[in-house]
Amino acid sequence: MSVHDIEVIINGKQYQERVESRMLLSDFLRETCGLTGTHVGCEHGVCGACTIHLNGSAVRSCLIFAVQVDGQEITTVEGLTKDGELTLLQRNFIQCHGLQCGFCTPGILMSTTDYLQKNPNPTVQEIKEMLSGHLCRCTGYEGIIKAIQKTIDERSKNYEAERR
Amino acid sequence: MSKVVGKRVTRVEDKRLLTGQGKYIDDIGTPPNTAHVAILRSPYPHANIVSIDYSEALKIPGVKGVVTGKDVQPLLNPFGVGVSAPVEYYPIAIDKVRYVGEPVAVVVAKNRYIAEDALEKIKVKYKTLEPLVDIERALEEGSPVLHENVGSNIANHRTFHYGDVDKAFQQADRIIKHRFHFPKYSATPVETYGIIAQYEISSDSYTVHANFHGPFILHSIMAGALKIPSNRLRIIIPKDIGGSYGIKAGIYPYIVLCSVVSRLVGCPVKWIEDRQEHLAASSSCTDRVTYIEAAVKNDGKVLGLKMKIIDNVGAYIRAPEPACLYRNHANTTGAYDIPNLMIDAYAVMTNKLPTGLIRGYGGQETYFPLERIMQMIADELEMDPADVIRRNLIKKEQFPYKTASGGVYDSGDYEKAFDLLLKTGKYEEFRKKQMEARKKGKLLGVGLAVIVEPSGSNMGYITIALTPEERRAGLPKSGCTEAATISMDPMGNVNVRISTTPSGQGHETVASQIVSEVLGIPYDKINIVAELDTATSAWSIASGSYSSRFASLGSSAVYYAAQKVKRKLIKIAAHFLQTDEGDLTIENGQIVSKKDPAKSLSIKRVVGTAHWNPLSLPEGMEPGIYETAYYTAQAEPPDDNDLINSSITYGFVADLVTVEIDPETGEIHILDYYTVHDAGRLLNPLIVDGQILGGLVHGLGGAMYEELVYDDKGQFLTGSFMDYLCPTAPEIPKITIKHIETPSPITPLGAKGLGEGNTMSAPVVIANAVNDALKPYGVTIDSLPVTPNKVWNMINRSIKQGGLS
Amino acid sequence: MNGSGRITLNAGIEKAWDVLLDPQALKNCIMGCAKLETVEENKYEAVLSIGIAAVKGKYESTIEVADVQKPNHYKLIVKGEGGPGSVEATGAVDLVPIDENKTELNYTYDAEVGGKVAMVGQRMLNGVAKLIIQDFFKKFNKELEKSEQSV
Amino acid sequence: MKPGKFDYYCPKTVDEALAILEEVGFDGKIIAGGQSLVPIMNMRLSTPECLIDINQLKDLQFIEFDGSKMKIGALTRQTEIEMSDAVQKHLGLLSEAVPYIGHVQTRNRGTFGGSLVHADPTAEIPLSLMALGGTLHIASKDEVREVNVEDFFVTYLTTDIMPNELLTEIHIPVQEGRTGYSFHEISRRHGDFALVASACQLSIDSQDRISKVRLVLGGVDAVPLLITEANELMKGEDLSDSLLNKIADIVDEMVDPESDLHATADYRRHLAKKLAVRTVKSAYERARGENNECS
Repeated sequence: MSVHDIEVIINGKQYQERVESRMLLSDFLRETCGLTGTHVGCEHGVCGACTIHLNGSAVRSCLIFAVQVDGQEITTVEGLTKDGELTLLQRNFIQCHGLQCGFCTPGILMSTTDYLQKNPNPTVQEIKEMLSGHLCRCTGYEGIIKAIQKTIDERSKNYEAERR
Repeated sequence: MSKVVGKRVTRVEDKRLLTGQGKYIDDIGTPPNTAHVAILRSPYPHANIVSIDYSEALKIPGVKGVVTGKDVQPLLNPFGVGVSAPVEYYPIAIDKVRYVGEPVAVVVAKNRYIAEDALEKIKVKYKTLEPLVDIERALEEGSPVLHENVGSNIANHRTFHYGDVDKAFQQADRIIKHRFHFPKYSATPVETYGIIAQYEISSDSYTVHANFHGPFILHSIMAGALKIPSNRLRIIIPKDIGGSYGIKAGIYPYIVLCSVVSRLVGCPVKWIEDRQEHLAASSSCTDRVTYIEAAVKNDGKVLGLKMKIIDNVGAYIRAPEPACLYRNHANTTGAYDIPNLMIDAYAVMTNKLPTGLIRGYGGQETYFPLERIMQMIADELEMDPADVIRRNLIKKEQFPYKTASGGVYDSGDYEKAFDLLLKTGKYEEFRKKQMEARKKGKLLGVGLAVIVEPSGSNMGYITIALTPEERRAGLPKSGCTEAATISMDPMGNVNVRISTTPSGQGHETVASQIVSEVLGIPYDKINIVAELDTATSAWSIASGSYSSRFASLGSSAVYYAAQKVKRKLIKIAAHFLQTDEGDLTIENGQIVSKKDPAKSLSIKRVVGTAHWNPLSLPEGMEPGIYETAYYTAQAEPPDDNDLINSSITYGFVADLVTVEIDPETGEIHILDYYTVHDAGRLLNPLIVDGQILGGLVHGLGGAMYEELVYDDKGQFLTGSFMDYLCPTAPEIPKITIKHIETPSPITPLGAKGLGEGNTMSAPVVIANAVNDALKPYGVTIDSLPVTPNKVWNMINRSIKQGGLS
Repeated sequence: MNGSGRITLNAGIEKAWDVLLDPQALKNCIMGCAKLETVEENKYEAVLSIGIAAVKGKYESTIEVADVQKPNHYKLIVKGEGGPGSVEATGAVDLVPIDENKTELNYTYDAEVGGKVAMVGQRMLNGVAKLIIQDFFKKFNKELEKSEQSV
Repeated sequence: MKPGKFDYYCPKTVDEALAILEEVGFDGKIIAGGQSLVPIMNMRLSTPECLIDINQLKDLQFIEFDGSKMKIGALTRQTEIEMSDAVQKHLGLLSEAVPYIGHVQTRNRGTFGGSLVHADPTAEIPLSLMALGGTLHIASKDEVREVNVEDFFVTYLTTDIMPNELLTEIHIPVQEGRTGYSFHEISRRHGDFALVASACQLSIDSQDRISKVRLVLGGVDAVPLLITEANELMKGEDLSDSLLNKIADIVDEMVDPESDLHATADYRRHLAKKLAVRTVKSAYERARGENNECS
């Protein structure tokens, strides 16, 4: 029982693969599926670089075994954009200089995207608490927080505009 | 030059990084048959290796080989090092281990999982030896000696006398002195080290991909260790590096190790360092003990300084160490006009991880005692610390200012920046608030620190580790060379090849800005090639992204390369338009005559000619458009009096931090962090502030959270991110950044490097603020990080001794 | 890490001494001691399977009894190496008679844990060390009772 | 950092899980959220031979209120507890404590039962449950037994659960009337293990006298420590400074903290006293309806 066949939908595409039970999901995504946008920074669940969506929830892919996601749905950073069009959050990361080396960025995008879906109007303190699950050694976090705030503002403006 | 450079331009790098298409070392693929490396590491700080039995490991299916120190020793020389102590450093332990985490054996296997299975099967017998952990004990007679052939634990010792120190101390009203200890901490980029190494037997050569942010400077040391001609070691750096902050310079022993392992096992090998390895066995800053003595007049004027500095470089002195000891040599006296200086400098070895570059390199170690003693002077003289600082600041008229130890501060207006800081930080107002709060038993504190931020290191500074006599025997070193190459294809599109191996600093963007502006062409016609290849890139010894050199040096090389291209384009156009070169200017992709705007040629046409019709070019002109520019600023080797201008440009940073301390728990709340910068002309303010914030938060980590901790027996205790604490978003206080710009007269764009200044200043300014808050308890902070536990200890001790309660 | 403690043994000093130095009792008292073989007098090789929750490790160990001053004092030197790391511990035991059937046992220990478990587990190590040592003496008192019963 | 080999089982029902547990015995290890287990597996500090994944046991993922007690399935994700209106309404202490656990990304995966079984002596859920009181339902192939939370934690990372058993659900009584609660912790950074944590739930009578109280401290012993003597002492009393001082003295007497590199034993002892007082005080104030916002 140490090798398993799994089927998993990643970014809307189905993958059927044979995996060793101990293979980490992060390695599966990168090595087996070639989705190298998911980064590995600590392999003990602290740095957050490997964060992905599992069934619509942001989780660490280094703390899940690939075999555990059989029959489930995953989104990685490669699945955020549709037809090469950046999301509002991604565009605001550019505008607010929310990234430098970019290594931690995919994980932060995944966490934030999920978080804002469930909490559309967080306070700055709540944003910071959500970000506490990510290490960034380049930006001092300020650009990231600004990018998230700008996204929230613009979304609520769009929403207001739509209501009018 | 005012169209793009200096604007808040967004970055060309971002789109690929935001969509998961960055090309980091672990993303670039491997040659066929590549195997994976895992490294067995010493659990002991100091022990002889009695035997290594890996027979069981070889039996595991998928294992391709196991390599030990004894296997690699015949193929390697010990690494060269810039001190006279004969330390033998190999990338793997040969017969003795000297720190927890030192490589002992290397497994090569089909994948990393199997390689780690095999590690568990290797049996190593050790005979443990008494460990040496304490810095000062390393200097004592009778302490354990790490390297028998060196005979002591001192890797380097030099004494410097500048000015007339004795006289200064005679003239002083008071002498104020203290001992300070700066901790060992790390940089922990989120991406760890990564290497793909391949040996080719037919040419006896190595090709290595690695995320090393400046391979030229240590290339000769690696080739020397591998015993091969240097052009048989080709190092290729991927376009994207997931952060370094200096620490990835420590990768080079692993490059040599993986190279030789590839040779011994007979296949390409890949090693991605894991986080535990990174914390235990990559590199770190030095921990340092400083005894500082200040000769002070009663009005706060400092006449002279004496310092005994002991840098702990870990188990082996490893190039470029003892550079940490000397990186800030020219700016030892910081932002102050202190002409008399004595330095007694030691680099010692103990059973800890070897050290190297990290953000701020030596600056935080230098300024922690200096800026703490300035506050202690104020306390002792019952003066306001701001007045003591002002009394000693270098005046505007004194620039370019020559420091006691040979530095030439290129430009600045320190008083203006300092005044702006006090005003922005509402210093006077806070002092009043503090008085009121104290009456209510609340502990508020304000800290100040002013520092000079050196950037662009002079290659000669490292040789200050040697005596003038020793230096005379070798090749003098100077300068700070950087190179860039710009080519244009027949369609008039541009490729710019930079050698600065960026790791997030936006070099592609800034290089695009400069080229766009000089050549008058839009961004979309410019492609920046950030990959570096020691076999094909312009060889410039000092290239890389360290010592904040891009703004002062890398950008200058790009600028001059662009100017070369521009001159050639104009020369060709002048030939065809039959006008003077001086008459031509570039506008919107056209080369136009100023006298007669009707006379013009498109750049595309000019470039097309250079490629397709070389015979029509002006006589003697080479075909094609391909220009390389080398740039160095004036940076002389040290002279016989040990005077050295160790950097090219010197920026200025002034910090003001306010804190509140919970007297019950010792918890520290930073209320506000104000920082004023003068980094000369700013090339891209958006990137500038991002660099400052990152450096500041790293400094905040050093002040309050980050430390590589060893117990008193040399056991390493912070091997995970659960115990090595990097600041996260909730720990970041409100930060206010202000700039003034006094352009550097040295660099063509007037820019100075930045991004490391607050890494240097944050530890001490926070310590000053906390100490100020605790002033009623009469305590002195002389070590870092300041934690709630330490604060509580100090308060508690003071209360027990009958101090304030 | 180090610590000390004191317990009262329900036996006279001579009896307590004999049981303390009996290899079988030693085996029974050391947590997870699966095998204990005498190499020479007062020197043993042992295999210890020590696990706290999911962190389980097999340690190949040597156990040495040193500085023997019958019936008052001895030292126990344990050196072990296993997957999660290495241990070097020295315990000093001093016995003081209270009365015929009671003895006071004072112990101090100094343990150095190395390798992986020290690098990442420092938060719990002190507590776990204390736990293992307390467990030793708790079991030892039981051993004493057992041997009382068997007499 | 890659885990060692193991066999993987993914039962679809509780019965199937229990049968596997029975079979593999000591070689097996249950994985729920895995947020504590997988790090130590990656470091190879833990190398179980079999991993039994209970994430498909959807029957164990629920939050229910039956009029007198809350029932929480062991597999309920920590985020679900955090977001639950029922928990917020009936077990405010738990709502308040859960956000202190790790980070939102680990809470999205980490489970209620997993945290209890992991039994870290500083962890928020064990501490809160100890303050709330309750019973744990533990199933094996042959029976389901109920264990009071007071009897559940044995020592560091060790509980009353045997290798063939599975924690299935937890029942927590809901306090009626004038009840207040409070949770405090001090950690190095947001989301870190607490240096010391303190939880308290208490009820007061119409004269503002304490009728029921459970004060618990974490990080000061091998298990979450119920400060029984203080709890006894408080009963029937008004909260006064002298009572708070006595509580601090009892805490001083009862705790037995250890030193590590983030805090010395002395400092932990000091924090325990301060936090105990703060927690009791704010719980009491809340019960009196004085300050509903404080924590």
